[in-house]
Amino acid sequence: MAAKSQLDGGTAQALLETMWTIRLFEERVTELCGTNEIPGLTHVGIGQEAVAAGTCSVLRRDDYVYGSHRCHAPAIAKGADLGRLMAELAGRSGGYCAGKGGSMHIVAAEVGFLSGTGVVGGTLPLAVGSALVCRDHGRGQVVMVFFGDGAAQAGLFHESLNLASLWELPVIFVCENNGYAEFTPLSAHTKVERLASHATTYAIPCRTVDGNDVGAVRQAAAEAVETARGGGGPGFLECLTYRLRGHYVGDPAKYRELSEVGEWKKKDPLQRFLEVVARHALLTAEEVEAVERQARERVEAAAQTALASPPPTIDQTESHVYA
Amino acid sequence: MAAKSQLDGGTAQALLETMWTIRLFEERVTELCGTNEIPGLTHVGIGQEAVAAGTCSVLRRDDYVYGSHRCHAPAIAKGADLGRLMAELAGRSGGYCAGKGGSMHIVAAEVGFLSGTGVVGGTLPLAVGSALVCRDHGRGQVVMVFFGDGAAQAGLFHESLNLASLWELPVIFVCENNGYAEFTPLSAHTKVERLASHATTYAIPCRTVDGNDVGAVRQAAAEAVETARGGGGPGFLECLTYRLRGHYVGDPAKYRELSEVGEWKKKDPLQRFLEVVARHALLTAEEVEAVERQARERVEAAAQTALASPPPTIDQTESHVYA
Amino acid sequence: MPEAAQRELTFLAAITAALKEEMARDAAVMVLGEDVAVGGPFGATRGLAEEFGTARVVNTPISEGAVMGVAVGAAVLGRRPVVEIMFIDFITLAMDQLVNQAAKLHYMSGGQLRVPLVVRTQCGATGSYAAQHSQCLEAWFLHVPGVKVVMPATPADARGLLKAAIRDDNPVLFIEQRGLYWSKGAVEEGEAGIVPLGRAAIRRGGEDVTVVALASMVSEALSAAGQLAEEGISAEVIDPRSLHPLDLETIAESVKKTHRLLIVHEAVAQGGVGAEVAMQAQLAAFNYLDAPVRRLGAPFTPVPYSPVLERGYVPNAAAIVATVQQLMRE
Amino acid sequence: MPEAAQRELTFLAAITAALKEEMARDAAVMVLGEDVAVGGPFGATRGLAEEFGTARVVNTPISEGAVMGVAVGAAVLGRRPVVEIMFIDFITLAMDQLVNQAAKLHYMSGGQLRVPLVVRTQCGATGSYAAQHSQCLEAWFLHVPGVKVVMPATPADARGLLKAAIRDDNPVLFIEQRGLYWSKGAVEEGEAGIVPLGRAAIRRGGEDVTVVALASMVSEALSAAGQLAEEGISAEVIDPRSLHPLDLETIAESVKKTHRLLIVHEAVAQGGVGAEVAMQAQLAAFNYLDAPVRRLGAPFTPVPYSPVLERGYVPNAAAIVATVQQLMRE
Ligand SMILES: Cc1ncc(C[n+]2csc(CCOP(=O)(O)OP(=O)(O)O)c2C)c(N)n1
Ligand SMILES: Cc1ncc(C[n+]2csc(CCOP(=O)(O)OP(=O)(O)O)c2C)c(N)n1
Ligand SMILES: [Mg+2]
Ligand SMILES: [Mg+2]
Repeated sequence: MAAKSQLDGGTAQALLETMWTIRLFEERVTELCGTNEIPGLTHVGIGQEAVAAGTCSVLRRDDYVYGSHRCHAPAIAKGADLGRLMAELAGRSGGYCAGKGGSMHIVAAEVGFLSGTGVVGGTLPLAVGSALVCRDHGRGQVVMVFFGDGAAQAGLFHESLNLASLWELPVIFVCENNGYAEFTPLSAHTKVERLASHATTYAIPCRTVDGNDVGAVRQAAAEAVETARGGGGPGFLECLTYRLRGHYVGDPAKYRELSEVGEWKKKDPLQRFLEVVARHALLTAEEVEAVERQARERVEAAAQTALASPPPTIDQTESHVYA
Repeated sequence: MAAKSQLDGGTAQALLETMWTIRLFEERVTELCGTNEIPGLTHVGIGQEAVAAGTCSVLRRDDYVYGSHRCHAPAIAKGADLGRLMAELAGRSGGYCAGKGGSMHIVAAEVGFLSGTGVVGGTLPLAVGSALVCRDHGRGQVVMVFFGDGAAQAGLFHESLNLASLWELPVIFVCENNGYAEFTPLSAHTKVERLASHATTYAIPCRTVDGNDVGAVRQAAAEAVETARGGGGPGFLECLTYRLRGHYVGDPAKYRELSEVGEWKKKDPLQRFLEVVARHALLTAEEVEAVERQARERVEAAAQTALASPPPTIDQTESHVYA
Repeated sequence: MPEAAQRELTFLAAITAALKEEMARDAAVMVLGEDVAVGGPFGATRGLAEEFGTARVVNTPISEGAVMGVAVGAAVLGRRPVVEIMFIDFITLAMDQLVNQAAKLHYMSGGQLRVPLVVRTQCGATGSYAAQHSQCLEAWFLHVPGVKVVMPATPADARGLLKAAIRDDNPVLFIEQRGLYWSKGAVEEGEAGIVPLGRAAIRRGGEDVTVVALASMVSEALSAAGQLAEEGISAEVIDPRSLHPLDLETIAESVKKTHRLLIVHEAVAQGGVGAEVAMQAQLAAFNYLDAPVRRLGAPFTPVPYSPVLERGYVPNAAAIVATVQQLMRE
Repeated sequence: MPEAAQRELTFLAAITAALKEEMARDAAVMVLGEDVAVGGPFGATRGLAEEFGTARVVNTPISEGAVMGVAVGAAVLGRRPVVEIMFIDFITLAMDQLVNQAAKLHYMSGGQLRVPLVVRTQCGATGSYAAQHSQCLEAWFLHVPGVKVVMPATPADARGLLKAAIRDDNPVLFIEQRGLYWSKGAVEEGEAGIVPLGRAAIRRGGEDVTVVALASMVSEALSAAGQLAEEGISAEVIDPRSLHPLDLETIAESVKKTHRLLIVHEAVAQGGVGAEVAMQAQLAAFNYLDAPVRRLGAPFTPVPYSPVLERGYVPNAAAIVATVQQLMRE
């Protein structure tokens, strides 16, 4: 855990808020999947909240973020409206994408969340391209892109790292290394144990951090973002984490030992951060409770907003094909 | 230069033969391009002969080789028939591919040259797949694949390295690093100066060698091949070399300083090897002369064979689409 | 000849059966793909690794491009790889290796190399998988000389065509429509059940109009034909099963009898297989046609996520009925 | 209005001119591709880096997939990238980013994002570039909602359509046929020369048969029309110029007049644009057709290397004449 000095009460509160919001949001999503209010292929990242919360906490509103297929967390951490997000997952007209995108294709342009992707690795080059524009804007904007350990075996990943390095672009690659791609462990996908070593090959400054330690994530992200903002080029963060649930909502995840899941439950990033907050008295018990309660209320309100939003009408099918 | 002890007279003669054959073959090809007897997009590797000659000299007949778009040299070094090769370049019916393939698509299956490619990086995964079969055959066969420095920025390159490493396959990646991809230097394509460092990331044993020193190339290849044959997995060889001619036959190559070309002319691998042969008295002057003369004769005979071969007939167009 | 044994199988189980049988029959057959050794996301390869080992049932990283190439490199040395591309949407990452290498190596080598390769993949808009997990892209591959394209509609054909595809000496793209996976049907066992590529099946005989339907559209067409029969319109339903080679003869014969043709597929109409079948059919039977050839496909849009939109997006029996009614008036 | 100035330009020079003009007009326009800053292999981008700097004329490594994605990521933030894919054969490496990202982002985002992107590439079998440097793949992209497809046949259209494509707010695939690069023609200057996407050009009026020809086939069709005129057959030659959107109206009007239609392209016939145009045209003008719609394309094979085979492979005026003669007898 980062030293207490790194975190003041305000920051702790913000991080806790984000983490609670993501956690409760995704638990609510899981419920709504169960009742078929949310259709489709939905990937939640319960257990991985510290990554999005920590990294995005150092971003400005005019920075940009791209996600993977597991993209609710970074969208929320970047400030997406929960109601419009939930409505999108429920395929409603009030969703960010008017019900046309869905869980893997969240776009919340108003807050700079530029998109998730259904294709593993698919947003990596987009992030590089957006970073090229940010560099030219000269306003210190940066782009952050999230992807899993499984994406690091895709050609697009390597091409994207090379381009970012070559052109010295303000893009931060955030690898959410949760040790699995679908049903198989990382060791079945590559002999490369530290995915950050790919960045080293391209001379991209990189750090591997405990991805369940929100303070550590935040600190590492802060360094990378500072470098990128200052024109120092790309950064790479490998966050070691774990998804406590299945690959998609509904996946019984029998391919993992219960003991393994149990070990990681003990490292639940939210619980760990709550302990840190208590240990260092960053917030009072009342404050902590209020954060959770408010998050719960906001998530519930979002669910209500979503379910109150009408589904799109058939005549919407053919709009937005061409601009 | 590898110590004299590494090379006996027989080996020296074989290496010299291969290098002279490649050099004279490609000079003849260049002439035939000039007179339009050879059409199309033809890439010669004059100045790079030591790479194919050195590496392939340690292969067995039942090993396999894949080339890049610049693939005459490895085909010759693997033992392809010069007449059928030249006939293919001239688009004749007697060519290896019956005139359907051309310079970038040489296949000489009888000697295990499995194909070049028009797509940069295109044969890398094929080599991995063939190595998978070799591994399962259990006869110690290996696969060697040639590619340029420009291919090392292609996604397929990285995916292929990862697969070879993961599955511990008997494939040797031979990077002909001639410092240019078409008209731009390597530095415009990547910040990675030593392409062999990509192999390091995947824990693939690698060596960067003077690619104009046929003895050094041979020795490094011998080590990699021995490891692969013994079940020790893939190898990677980065051969630093230079093409003394343009990117394709007809390219005036104005993008390079004359001084640079001049420097490399001094390092001409054939001349350097001739000096080594003389210095260490590996062959007599007569023997050396005979090698050149015979190579010249064989190339000339090949050209005659090629030009005597009739073009394919139109009714051949639709054969060999499906097996 | 003894009567062939039959089993009731789901489409998915029929796929698994075909893979098992061919792997048992021929040691050259192998399976590669993401998570195939643990059955894949839909269970199509379940049990194979246990039976044939992980040297023949190979899990791969998420590297569709190189994995396709690996299969090609194995095929030219005599293997018969069956590569799984989890969703056809991801074949976009392997187009170079499939189109430039697999499809062309036999030709470019003047016949020296063969590429006996099957690419299994699934497609279709169902379950709100959204725009990048729902496409139907079979039409692209009709335009790629060197590749064969197969799209079964029944469990029996799933097994029979997959076995034929595996034994074929060419790259065969074998497209499974996800919506069919849990449909059931009688499947003949043994060699008798093999379905040669290039032969259409007449699913229902009829006199007034020919409906050529692909994959999941076959059952929609059959239910449309049932409704149309009540109106006195007799529709013949043809399932081409393989798109290349295409059994034009069966289609043309039918059109010569019915004088009207509708082609139905889930893929967007524009640039789809319907256009190609229409082209060939009107050429073969122009003088018999009493009306223009019609086609029915998805609208020209990416696949929408929302269930409401998705349902409206995929052609169905009602749309087929309406189109046939229109066609009959022409 | 003053008469627009005209210059005689090669097709290539017209491309360069369009790029220069649009880059000068709009600072958002940028060019990316392999060796573009040194002009590229055919010189299409020559002089741009000198004029606009290497921040706007960006050399890229050999990473077609990621470079396509980079362009998309720049486009969504307001740039107007023109990406060069050196040979359309290599677009196979960028299909995911083009088809799954560029084409769908506007839709998937419910209109939040726009992707004003031009993909310039060249195609065609000429000069024995062989099977992986010669394909014509335009048909694939007609099947991709969200993408527009343009294929100019003249220097004037090369300039006029490229300018329109760059100003379009959608991904436009701009396909140049290599064989046309050194052909010359009059090119109007200024804004007047802009050619809106979706409007066909009637290259020669005629009464007896409509020939729709793409790109380099336009001049073949014109020379065929000349020969046919001597036999008393009057052929109308239509150049659709843009394939999506397609100017069906102009084609259908012509067919209603001539009652016969032939579509000619260099791409292999099966699964090609000809099928789609035929489908749409027979639907629009069925009652006017006196003969089946015919198409002429390359045979269903990879592109052969040998000049003899390559020459025989590409459709030409003689083949057009023969097909029209056949069509007139039907
Ligand atoms: C190109 C591509 N191949 C395969 C898939 C199917 N798929 C979806 S998620 C996934 C695993 C991704 O693993 P990782 O990148 O580690 O992300 P995680 O799911 O662990 O967050 C796979 C294989 C896909 N969506 N895209
Ligand atoms: C995928 C792909 N992109 C672009 C090209 C065009 N091209 C042909 S050779 C070449 C440069 C290759 O450089 P390198 O790999 O270093 O090989 P070299 O030519 O130096 O031998 C390029 C860009 C191609 N053939 N394939
Ligand atoms: Mg993972
Ligand atoms: Mg090079």
